[in-house]
Amino acid sequence: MSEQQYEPNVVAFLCNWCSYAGADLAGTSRIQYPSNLNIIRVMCSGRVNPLFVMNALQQGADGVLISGCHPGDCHYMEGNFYARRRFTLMKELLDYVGVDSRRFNMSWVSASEGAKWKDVVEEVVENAKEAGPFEQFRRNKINW
Amino acid sequence: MERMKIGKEKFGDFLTALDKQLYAPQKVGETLRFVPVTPENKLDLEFSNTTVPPKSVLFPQVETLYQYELGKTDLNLPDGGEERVLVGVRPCDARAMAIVDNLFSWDIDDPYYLAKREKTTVIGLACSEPGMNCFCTSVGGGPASTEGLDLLLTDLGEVFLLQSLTEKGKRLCQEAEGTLEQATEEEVTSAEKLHQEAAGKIVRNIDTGGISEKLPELWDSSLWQDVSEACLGCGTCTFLCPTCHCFDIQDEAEGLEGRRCRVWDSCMFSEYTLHASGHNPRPTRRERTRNRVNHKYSYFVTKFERTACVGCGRCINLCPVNIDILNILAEVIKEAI
Amino acid sequence: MVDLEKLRTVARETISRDDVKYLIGWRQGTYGFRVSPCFIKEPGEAEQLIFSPLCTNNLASYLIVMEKLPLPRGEQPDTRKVAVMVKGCDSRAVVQQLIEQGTKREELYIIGCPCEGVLDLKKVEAKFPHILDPVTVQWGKDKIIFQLPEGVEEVPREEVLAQKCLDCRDPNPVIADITLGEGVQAWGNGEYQDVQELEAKGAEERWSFWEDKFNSCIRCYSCRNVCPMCYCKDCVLDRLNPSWVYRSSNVSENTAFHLSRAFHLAGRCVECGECERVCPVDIPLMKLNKKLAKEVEEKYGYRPGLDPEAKPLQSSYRPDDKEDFIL
Amino acid sequence: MNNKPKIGVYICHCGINIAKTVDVEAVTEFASHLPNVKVARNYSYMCSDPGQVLIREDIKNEGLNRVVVASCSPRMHELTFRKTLAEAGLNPYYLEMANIREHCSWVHEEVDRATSKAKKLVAAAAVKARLLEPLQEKEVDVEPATLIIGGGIAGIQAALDIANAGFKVYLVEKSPSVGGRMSQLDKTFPTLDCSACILTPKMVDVASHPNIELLTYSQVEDVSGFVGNFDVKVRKKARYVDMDKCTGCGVCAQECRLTGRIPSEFDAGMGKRAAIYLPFPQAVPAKYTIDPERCLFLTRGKCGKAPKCVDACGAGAINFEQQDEIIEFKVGAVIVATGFDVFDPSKKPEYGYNDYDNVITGLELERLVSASGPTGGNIVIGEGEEAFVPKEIAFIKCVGSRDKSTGNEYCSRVCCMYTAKLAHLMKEKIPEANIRVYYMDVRAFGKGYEEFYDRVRREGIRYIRGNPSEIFKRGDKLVIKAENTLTSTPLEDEVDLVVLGVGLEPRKDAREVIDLLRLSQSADRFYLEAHPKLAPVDTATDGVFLAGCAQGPKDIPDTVAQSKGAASSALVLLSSGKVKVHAQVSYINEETCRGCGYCVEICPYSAIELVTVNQFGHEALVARVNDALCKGCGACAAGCFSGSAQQKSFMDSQILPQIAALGVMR
Repeated sequence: MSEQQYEPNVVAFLCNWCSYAGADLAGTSRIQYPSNLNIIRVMCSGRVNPLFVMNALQQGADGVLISGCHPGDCHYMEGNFYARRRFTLMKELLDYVGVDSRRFNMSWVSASEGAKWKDVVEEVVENAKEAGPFEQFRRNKINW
Repeated sequence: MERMKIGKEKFGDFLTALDKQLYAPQKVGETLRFVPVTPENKLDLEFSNTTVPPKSVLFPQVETLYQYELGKTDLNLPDGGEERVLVGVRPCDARAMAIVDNLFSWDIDDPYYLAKREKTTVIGLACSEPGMNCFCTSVGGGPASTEGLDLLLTDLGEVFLLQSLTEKGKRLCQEAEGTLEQATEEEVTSAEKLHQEAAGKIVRNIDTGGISEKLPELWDSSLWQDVSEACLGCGTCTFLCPTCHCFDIQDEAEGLEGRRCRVWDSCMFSEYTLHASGHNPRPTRRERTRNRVNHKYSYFVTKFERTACVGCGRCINLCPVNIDILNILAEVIKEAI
Repeated sequence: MVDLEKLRTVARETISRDDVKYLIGWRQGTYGFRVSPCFIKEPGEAEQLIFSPLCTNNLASYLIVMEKLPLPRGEQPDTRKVAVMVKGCDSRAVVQQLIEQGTKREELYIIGCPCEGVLDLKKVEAKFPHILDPVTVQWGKDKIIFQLPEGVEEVPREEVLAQKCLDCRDPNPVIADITLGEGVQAWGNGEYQDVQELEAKGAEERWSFWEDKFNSCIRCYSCRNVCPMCYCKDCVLDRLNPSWVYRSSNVSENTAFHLSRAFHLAGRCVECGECERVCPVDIPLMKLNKKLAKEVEEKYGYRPGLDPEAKPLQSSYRPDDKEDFIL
Repeated sequence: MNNKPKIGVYICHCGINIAKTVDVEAVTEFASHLPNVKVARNYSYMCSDPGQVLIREDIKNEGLNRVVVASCSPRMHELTFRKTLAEAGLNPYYLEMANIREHCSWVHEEVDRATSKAKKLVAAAAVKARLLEPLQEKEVDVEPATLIIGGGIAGIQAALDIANAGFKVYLVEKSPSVGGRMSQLDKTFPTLDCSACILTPKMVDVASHPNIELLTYSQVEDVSGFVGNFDVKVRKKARYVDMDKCTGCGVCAQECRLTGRIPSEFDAGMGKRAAIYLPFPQAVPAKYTIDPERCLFLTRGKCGKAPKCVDACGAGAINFEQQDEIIEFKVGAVIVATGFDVFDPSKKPEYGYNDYDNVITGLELERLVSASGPTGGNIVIGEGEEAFVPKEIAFIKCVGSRDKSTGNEYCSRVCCMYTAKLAHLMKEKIPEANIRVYYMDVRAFGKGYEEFYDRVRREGIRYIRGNPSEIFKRGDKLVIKAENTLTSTPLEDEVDLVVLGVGLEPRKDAREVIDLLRLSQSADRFYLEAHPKLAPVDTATDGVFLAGCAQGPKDIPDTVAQSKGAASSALVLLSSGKVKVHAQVSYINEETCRGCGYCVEICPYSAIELVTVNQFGHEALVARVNDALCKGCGACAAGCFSGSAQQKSFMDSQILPQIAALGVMR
């Protein structure tokens, strides 16, 4: 697959109250963005287990995004603060073992930021494109 | 039996001539194990022994039993794979194969293991510098023991003395005839001398006589508590034991496709005997340690009339907390009297 | 330097107490430089105890490895104290266990042993191969003194000490009921050099470095089992439903296994180095753990296992935590 | 029961909203081959009645036990379809939705891309659906009673509203009388009606109302439990006066050896009281109280030969043996109306509040101008010969408000108007007085406020824009150093009296209530509401509401309005009689939990606690979730190393397959 037409596959975890709603808003406002990113809905970014990121990379994702409410706006008051700590460390860890740091992204998108959601998706997909395919860490039949 | 020799410089040609998939010790990460190589690979046979025994070739840590696809009923079973030659197997590890053969061809044949075994020829390398914790001579082996081998190499400096021991071995020699020449008498004797010297260098030994009878008597002995207290319940001793052959069966899915595979398991793990009910018949490290020793020195003996230990010393070298099988056996002997 | 007589006397007194179950210490191993953890139950056995540069094992691990068998009806659990000998790093493990209620303070009697650094057996056995008779080793000034069969050998500390000890900042027990001997000077600078060296390399180089190492992992779980901070009753990485990591040993699963473990140790690892020591295939696991230790210290000014009152790093936050990478 | 998943997948066209960019037929065909999928259909509008009928029929006829609807955002129609399932007798939580409109058809143009993305989303939803578990929405009964903390106007108003609605109220007031700050005021802006005249009737009502149990001179010791079911412990402090016997005649106070020797809290220290006292004439209840810190007998064990009050009291109400008593009761809701403290001006030494008697606070002036005050309403500064009537009077506003140096960045919202009011009252009492007000801005936002400010200015009160930098004494005058920022001219102003328009602050003991009720504070240190706009009277703790200045500075109308709001919020709970407990809560697998307590620390709602359980004879700590407190954020699940904490409907075992579906399909 040549770099030009390489289509990365990004898995995103969005909190129900801000980012998922923001993505809904992008929809209702008919804002167009790349289709390479697929969303898993959780109630709070604080629910996202850092091991999900690794698991996603193992199971075939080329990039991962975690998105939650802006600090201080968490529907559950503190969830995104925990998420921020966990993923700051997870990002460092992945980068350290040589997982291209462009594969892992995190964002704060509020329910009113449909436009920002578009920008985030574009950036995240672009990042994953630049990072290229990621077979090394994949759980795949090569090992079977 | 005919004694051949081969110049070290020709060894590469010898291997090329075999035209089979070669497995030889190579550094993976920080330690040695048997992995596929080509004759071009520089073979370093100066090691005392590999960290991971060659059982990893015949009885891989992970082995696909069959693959499946959700909604489809046909399973594709693997064949034995290509013809293999293991190069540089130490006599102890070769004996281990002979021992494990008993198990995998016992009540029912294990097609996966036996198919590989059938297609594998084992070229051994006699030990000249045994490791500090080697005790092969205490369990019926030796630095130049031939059991389980098809060919035995002895390093005579410039050349390898080459003994072919089986039909398989003979066939190899024929295939690579061009690279071989007849060994001289003094080469043969100096090899035998080397073997004796090597045996002499083995410092650790124990009289295993009668241990298989003693062990059952010591079932409730407090010695098991004492020797197991420091155990961490890790799988080092068993995974790296050339005769340990326990496996667990796992299904591993990848989307709608999946495979059933077997992976090494260890009787030292707490989940090994854990029942679905939550009950565990071997609830503590005491029972597990006792089982490990009994299996090697009693159960296996009862079933196959031989000890499931070849004295390679790996479990002693690599146990993180210095649980020393020879020490345990010594305790057993002491207790029994 | 801990005086052996003092140590054995204290041990004898301790084990003689009615409220002490047993004492966990170190004793000379079965050969060469090996040392084995031992469990002293009778005052007489105290004679076996040693404390020397050979005492690598972190005995705090045994505080949580002990199985609890179902008790027959009506039988009371034995809640007497366990006495344990700890070096500086070991004591940090105990503190962290207390923070996470892994152990109960009132069920411990902690014997602190100020530590001038323990040996890296791989270095030592390479230096003095094929030594079968048990060897006595002592700390000298900036050097280690070996009583070898063929005579006394003195080796500069740097050549034989474990890396974690050369980097050690807490050689003295941070918690103890009784401390043997004088406190010693720490010589670690807390600069995480080895981590920085790896960080300096490119992403691809870093990946192939770790790929090679993880590829060699045989998933024997000794790193996890020896870890004083790994004491879930049922490790999530062993779980089959859901299955986070497959049992298969391959680069993908092994990498996932080690990264998960490293992450679970973030803000908890006390850098005792046991995981790296026990690894039969010599995976440099401390390089992984120290990376997170470094980030945790730099970003949150946090070092685990020092203050029993401290809030665990991963169950707390500050509203102004750094977030430079967040879009 | 055979619960082998039988999934029905329903792809919605949403008219053309989805169908024009997503090939719904292709998606349907794809879905029909997914594991455990029994039926896959598409329909123009799944949310329409016929659409829902489609689902209900299949559930009945095809025996479906899981449903996937691929349509708009679950934030839109999840409840709709949950109802659909319920109506067909299926647990509503057997529903999983795939958002192929907002997240797909509306944001992508190319049909093939949108279609393959829709397939992925459907696949992910289907694999999760297989693993869904039925959930029950528990309901708990609500104790039909309310605890109100604080007996000021906020507490009083809320108490009356709830009591009048026919529900029991426990009104707890720390001091011996209800009334709070408002009772200290003389007049209220902008209408200038007498504070006491409008407040006292309400005070009497709360005392006499059959549904209100008034607990004055009492403190809440402990609140446990959760919404609808709080267990409350209140300490009724010993008054040393038998409430039933005391007639409130007051002879005891006249006789007390310390009469006129103890500064009166009510009079802001301007007036004096005895050791046995009634806080103020209109106090409710009109019963006397002995001050245990001051009473000679209680502090030293002797008071002359015998305490005079005892002889003086004809009713024999004095009882030095009296003990504190603990009262326990259950309530369904709690209203926090603990009010505020006034800013302590000694924190701004430049104004010399501690140094000069003729620098006073607004509240002190309230007492001076009040007819019931220490001076009977006469404005005299100082005592004896020094006493004089001030002629040159200055007010300074924003003392301890809008002022970073004091840590109070906020506007106290009442100072502008109360200084205007006080200025007016002074002018009334001392017509010849020259009165000026130093101000930063005048904020007269309320109904009739601007008009009142205007009136006051017309009465000759001068407003000087500028914040005084310093006050010092020159001769017998006070000199105010300031700059008129409108003319940018520095000035020194000689006056007889300076009145500091001190701001409002959170109560010093705010912390206690926070710990009692798991409240949090906003940046200004007042109690934090659940949402600044849409839930200004709610708190993060269900069933706990805020009223009055406890939530932030307010004037009386706003306070009353908010306390009525709090009252009605409480009444919604009480009158419904039941609270639904959120179903997608967390739970802990006690088998694998090792009791490290991380989840306990993490939970923002203190819904998790460590409990000691017996595991085969051994004591073990394990975490346990209180469903009623859990709000289902799942932060505990992500923070649990052993995977023992899980969130229902968002379990690791359900999310990992979703990841796999999205990852594997490329």
